[in-house]
Amino acid sequence: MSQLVSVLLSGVAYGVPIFLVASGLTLIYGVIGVLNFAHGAFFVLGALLTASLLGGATPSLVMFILAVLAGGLLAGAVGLVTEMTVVRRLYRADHMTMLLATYAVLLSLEGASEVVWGTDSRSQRQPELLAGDVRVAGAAITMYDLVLVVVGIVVAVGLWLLINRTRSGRAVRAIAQDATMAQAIGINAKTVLLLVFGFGSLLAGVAGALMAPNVAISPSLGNAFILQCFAVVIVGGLGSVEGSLVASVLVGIAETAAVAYAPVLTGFTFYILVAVVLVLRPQGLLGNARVRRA
Amino acid sequence: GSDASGSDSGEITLGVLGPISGAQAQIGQNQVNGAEVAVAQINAKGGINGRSVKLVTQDEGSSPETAAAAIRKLANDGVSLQLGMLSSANCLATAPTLPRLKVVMVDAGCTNDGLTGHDGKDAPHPNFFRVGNADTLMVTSLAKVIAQKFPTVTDYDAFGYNYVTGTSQWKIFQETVKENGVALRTQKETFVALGEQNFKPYVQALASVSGDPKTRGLYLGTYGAGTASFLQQAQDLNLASKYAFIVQPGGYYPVARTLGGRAPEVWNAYDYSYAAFDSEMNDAFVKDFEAKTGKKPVSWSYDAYLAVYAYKAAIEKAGSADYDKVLKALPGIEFDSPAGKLTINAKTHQANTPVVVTHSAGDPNATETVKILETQLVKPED
Amino acid sequence: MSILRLSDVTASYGLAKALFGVSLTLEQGETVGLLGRNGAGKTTLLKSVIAEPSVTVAGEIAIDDRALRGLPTYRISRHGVAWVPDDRRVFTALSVRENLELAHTKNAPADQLAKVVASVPLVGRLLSRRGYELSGGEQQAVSIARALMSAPRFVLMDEPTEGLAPLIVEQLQESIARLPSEFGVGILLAEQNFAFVAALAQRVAIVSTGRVAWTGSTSELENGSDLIDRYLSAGASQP
Amino acid sequence: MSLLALHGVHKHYGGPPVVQDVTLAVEPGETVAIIGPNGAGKTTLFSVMAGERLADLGRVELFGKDVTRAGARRLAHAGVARTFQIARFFPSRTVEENVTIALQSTHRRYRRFWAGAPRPDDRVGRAIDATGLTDLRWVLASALSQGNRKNLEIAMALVQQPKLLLLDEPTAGMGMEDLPRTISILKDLRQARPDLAIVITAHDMDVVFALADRVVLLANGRIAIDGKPEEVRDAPQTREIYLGNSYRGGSA
Amino acid sequence: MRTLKSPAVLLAAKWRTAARPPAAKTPGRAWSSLRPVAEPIIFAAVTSILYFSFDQSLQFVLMTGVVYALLTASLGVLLGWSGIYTFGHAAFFGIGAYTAGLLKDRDMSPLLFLLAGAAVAAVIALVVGLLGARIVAVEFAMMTLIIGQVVYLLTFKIEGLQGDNGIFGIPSGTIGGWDIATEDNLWWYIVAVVAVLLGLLRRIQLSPYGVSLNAVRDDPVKAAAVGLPVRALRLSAFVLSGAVAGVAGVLYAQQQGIVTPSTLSFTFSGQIIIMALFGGLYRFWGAPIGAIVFLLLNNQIFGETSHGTLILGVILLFIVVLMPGGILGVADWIRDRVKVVR
Ligand SMILES: Nc1ncnc2c1ncn2[C@@H]1O[C@H](COP(=O)(O)OP(=O)(O)OP(=O)(O)O)[C@@H](O)[C@H]1O
Ligand SMILES: Nc1ncnc2c1ncn2[C@@H]1O[C@H](COP(=O)(O)OP(=O)(O)OP(=O)(O)O)[C@@H](O)[C@H]1O
Ligand SMILES: [Mg+2]
Ligand SMILES: [Mg+2]
Repeated sequence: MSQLVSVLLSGVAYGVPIFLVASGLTLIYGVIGVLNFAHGAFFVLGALLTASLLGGATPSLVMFILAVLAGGLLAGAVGLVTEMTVVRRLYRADHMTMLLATYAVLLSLEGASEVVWGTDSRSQRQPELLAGDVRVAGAAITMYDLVLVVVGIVVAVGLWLLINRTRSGRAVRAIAQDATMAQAIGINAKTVLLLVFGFGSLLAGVAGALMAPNVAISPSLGNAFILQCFAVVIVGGLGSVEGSLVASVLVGIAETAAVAYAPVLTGFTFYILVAVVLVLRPQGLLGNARVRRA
Repeated sequence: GSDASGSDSGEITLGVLGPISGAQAQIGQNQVNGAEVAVAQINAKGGINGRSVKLVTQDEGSSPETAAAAIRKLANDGVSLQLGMLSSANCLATAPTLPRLKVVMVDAGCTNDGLTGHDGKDAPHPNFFRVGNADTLMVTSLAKVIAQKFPTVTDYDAFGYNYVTGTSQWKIFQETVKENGVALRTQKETFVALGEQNFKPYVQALASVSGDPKTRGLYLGTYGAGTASFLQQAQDLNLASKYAFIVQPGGYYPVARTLGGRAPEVWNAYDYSYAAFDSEMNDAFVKDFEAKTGKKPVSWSYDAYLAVYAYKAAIEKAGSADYDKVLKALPGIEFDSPAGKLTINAKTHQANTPVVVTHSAGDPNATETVKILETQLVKPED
Repeated sequence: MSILRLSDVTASYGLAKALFGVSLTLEQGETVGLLGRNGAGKTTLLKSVIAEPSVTVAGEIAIDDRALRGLPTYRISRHGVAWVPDDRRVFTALSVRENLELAHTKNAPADQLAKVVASVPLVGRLLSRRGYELSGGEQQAVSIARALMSAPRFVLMDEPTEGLAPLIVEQLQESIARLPSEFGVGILLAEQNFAFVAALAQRVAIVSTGRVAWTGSTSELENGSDLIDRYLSAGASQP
Repeated sequence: MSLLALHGVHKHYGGPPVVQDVTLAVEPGETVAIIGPNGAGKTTLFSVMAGERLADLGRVELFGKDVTRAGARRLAHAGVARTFQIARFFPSRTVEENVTIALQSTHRRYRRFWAGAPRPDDRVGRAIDATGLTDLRWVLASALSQGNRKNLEIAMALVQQPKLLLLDEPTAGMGMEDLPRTISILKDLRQARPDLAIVITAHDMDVVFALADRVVLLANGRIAIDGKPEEVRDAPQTREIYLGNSYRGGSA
Repeated sequence: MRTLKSPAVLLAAKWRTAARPPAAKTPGRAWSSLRPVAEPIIFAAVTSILYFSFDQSLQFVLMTGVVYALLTASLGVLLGWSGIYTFGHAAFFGIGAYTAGLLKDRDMSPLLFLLAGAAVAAVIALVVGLLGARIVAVEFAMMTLIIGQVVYLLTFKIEGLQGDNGIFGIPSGTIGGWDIATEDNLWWYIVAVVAVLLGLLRRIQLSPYGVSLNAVRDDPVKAAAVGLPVRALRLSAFVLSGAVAGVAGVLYAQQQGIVTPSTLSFTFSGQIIIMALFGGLYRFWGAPIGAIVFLLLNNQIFGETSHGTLILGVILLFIVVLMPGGILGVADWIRDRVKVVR
């Protein structure tokens, strides 16, 4: 029983941060349909800036929050510039061209961070308040993971409300489908797309900043996460924030369950899960095939 | 042609290869810096046979194909004396082509056993030499020391990246520990995909195992950023306290430096620790390296440094920097190193440098925030 | 009273020209029919006004002497121009109500939705449907209703009756007929349904191979039967 | 034996059925027009008849053979050609190539990966000429105007020499030039191929009366009336739910 | 919906013929049957001229580039002709290469190696294609990515594949006494195989079958309605592409003498896409040209500088933004302008 609790708990602790990292991607890909390869670079940017601002030392909670925000803002700002200089020109091109463009952005940002921060990895410590672990039903979970889970859920709910319950959310969905028609009913598609891209990048930056205390931070860190992010967004279903969240948690639980019950499968559960979901439900867990067909 | 280093006068050019871009760039940069320090020292003392030495750098890249192109590029530019390289796959791919390209390689990074004459066999590649240690030697040395120091630790968990060198090292480690009289039992064994950075479930699984910390050891088969990430994620669950020790083959020092004073105590084995050698040459190496980069040298800098000195000895002996003369001179050559005189075995093409088993831990107040608690040299018994 | 004026408008798709120097005016409160053979350039003309991105436009397009050309589509829309495209373009991911509400701008009265639903046939019972659930004709109705949500000054209608059942066309005709008088809307009505145009438009412009070949009042067209032969039916050879 | 027979066909899209209990037979040589208000289920019924969507309940027979689960491709090979309400075609190919593909796809030539580039033959040229696309032959299909897209679709259907032709509002958006021509193409076709059956929907009663031997009024997914064109036209129900007052007997 | 925007839309935006008077015959029909022969010959000739004017190192890069040209051409079958998205193309290349690796001790003709690689890759492509028969668009790409990653991870799990060290010592062999191990002979062997296969692919692309693939790409629903077997066409394209990628993999193994897991990593899959796009995906020769140019460029950038990533990224950015149709897209653009001027 306690093992089951532990599996579920650490599954969630593993999965939700993936969602957090993928959240910006969910927004940008799921909602405006741009497969953003550069997402990993925005993520890393957030982590690098936070770590270099705090210099690796144990910060106070306030300092930490400020640094996280700064990381998010930097990524967001770079995202805005990227949209204005590159992405904007290619909305009318196809998926693959956009992929190439964002890949180029990824390389450029990774290269630029190498120039600015060097290739050495660095580490960052969370505030003392958030250190240590807590016990839930006999299973241990680190305090910081708990914080990430909470933040992840808040982001998920917030994004869901934003997309489904606000006028701008509707505008974004309309633009995603048909930008010209959206403009023809008075929506400033250009600005909305800019803001969405910027906000998605900001989310990536914040996620990177929040993940900083968990990993060794170097310009190539993004590679370790990008695959899972893509998978989570697509397996969750196009445009579905809640789908991404569910997919992330499933990924987490599958892997922790494998560690506990089927060690041969460790490292493979993720792939198995994705393949099974896609074969059984090609449109993704909560995706809507009919929306896509139109 | 091989004119640049071939003639008997003028500058001698050595080529250094390493992954100077991409995920491994940090290591490649260390190699280049090590070689550059050696070259600067040699030139300051009047060069080799009165000729000054020049170093050209080439990016090894991340695949055999880029490495092959890089070696050819240098060869084209007339640089037939090359050193460096990091990835064993790249070395394995290119070593057979060296004679055709008229290139000599003194490897300072690839650790695959099969690259030089293993177990007293003949060298498989006539133009390939190595001044760093091979995998097996490092792990067996580490295992011996650990078995001696901790005879009562019998229950091992292993965690690491899933790659051939990594998993075979873990096998050798277990065998050697057993050979040294410890009844080793393997408990949890997890090997994850290379490059993974998110280790939460595995850390959590390790942390949930109960047992007497005095009898438990953790074998860590990750490297680079992976090790740093693992240790960071392990920290809040206090994983280190569940084990008598953590042991890791490979270079821990740069990782510990990354962790900025919070690195747990780890036993590791590699070619070098700046604190392990008490020699004039080592002092000079450390001093010059620090002056150049602001950091202490690490194993990869050391190996590349050795490679340059091996070339120096060979060229001096050959009296020429010509490709064929140097190639003839290298087998059996004896050269100076911070560890004393080393020899490239004529038969195996391997120069074994003492394995440095280091026990170190993070300490915010120590040099570079890493405190070297203990080092032990294991001399190769060749 | 505003006026939408096109003078010497040339439009092309990439390198291919589709309009050659078209001039046309439309006053608020007026309905002008656009007739022409398939492929004549009616759609292109409407697209030029709304700055649809696939067409490149040269020449002058202005509302009350304020130039529209060069403005992005959304600005043109905010100047009071609405568009019913020939391919409907209902937002499938949104419900019909959301489709309509999204087009509701500040300029329009708060109860615009109710007004539009009351006047455009069919949409009333579709409000809770999702865009992808609509039949062809239902999409057409939603597209028309959506264009009216912003209380526009000018509406560009591209074959609004296409795909609608006769009863609905009849009702639509009534509601469009009310637009100019009750709401002062100017309508540019591209149609193949001659009767529909004849019933609604005061003036007619005939487009033929990218040019406005003839303009005049509806009655003139109905009487001048050779016009129809020349420009609309298969009768005579093309100019 | 009927050419096409539907028995108790139901179809829904997750909600309530939009086609309910439709039983309908089409004989060789017959032209049946399906009319009905917007959203009555005409297009849905078409997609069931063409195999694009499979019926939830009921049976579809072609020449007496059960084809309920056959799918679009097999039906096409069995001689069913259809057009879509919103024209569909291959936008990256020219008009001629579109028609050539339609011709070859049922002739199994598409499998010939060793053969040279597909060559349009006379049939392609005839179909293009018949639909008035001669001048636009080398134009990319994506560049066609709305009306010409319809023409292209008809050309693609014609060239397949079908036994059953399903036309979903083929004339919507066609002007005074194209509409009469389309009607006469279809009339000629029937003359030339007396076994051909056509099922057509149109909201334009002129088209319906010009072509149909039989008219079916569909309302809320059910067949309300099935009879001679005049019968259906004059039925009060038709006028009430579909025609309204505007239509004053086009044939008069 | 943007996510469904097919390559066709891109083509349409760049439409070639205005409503200009009809030509009497389709332009260049006679030429089109010669293309599958003439074009590969030109390809082989041009690359050979380059080869013999290059230094050793560039020769090596060019040789790899020609192998990649075949690989990217096989990707073109999917992305370009059929509108099938894939992120896992490296897997088939790697499978071909590993097939050669596992057979390295067999004493057989290099051509048999090619056949074996093609066969194994084709069979696996068939299995993957069947598994993903219902999946389309980016979801299919995701599935190929996942399969690719699994194959990649298996090289570490399966003992005989020797993990990160890879299988080395793969011979190039002799064909009828002609030793292809020397560099120049290896060049002739590789360029001949690649040119022949490119010619074959070109022929297939221009065939009725190739045109049918375009139809499926443009509108699968309409394609089914006119009687095309949409799934079978997709599947066959996937198998064809996999088999050709497998051959490219064998060539690679023969050229490099080693095969490592990096040949089937997803980063490499990404790179293949980049190379193909770089040349222009929607023209047959775009992908192969892209591969060669990209590799040469890449080699020039990643040399002594440690800012290679940055420079490459910026160059790519300029290329995408200024010429989204790739190298051949620019060629088209220029040709169109010239035509108008005339
Ligand atoms: N996207 C496009 N690219 C290139 N040419 C186009 C494009 N769309 C239309 N054309 C061409 O422009 C001309 C005018 O087309 P337009 O759509 O304006 O005609 P229309 O009068 O609306 O016809 P219809 O009544 O059939 O809708 C035609 O010759 C058409 O082929
Ligand atoms: N994909 C779909 N998902 C859900 N509902 C649908 C879908 N397509 C159509 N419907 C609904 O099914 C009903 C029948 O639609 P259908 O398209 O068959 O009507 P129709 O008779 O062809 O109408 P029209 O004359 O407007 O073309 C309509 O109420 C429509 O809203
Ligand atoms: Mg039109
Ligand atoms: Mg319909």
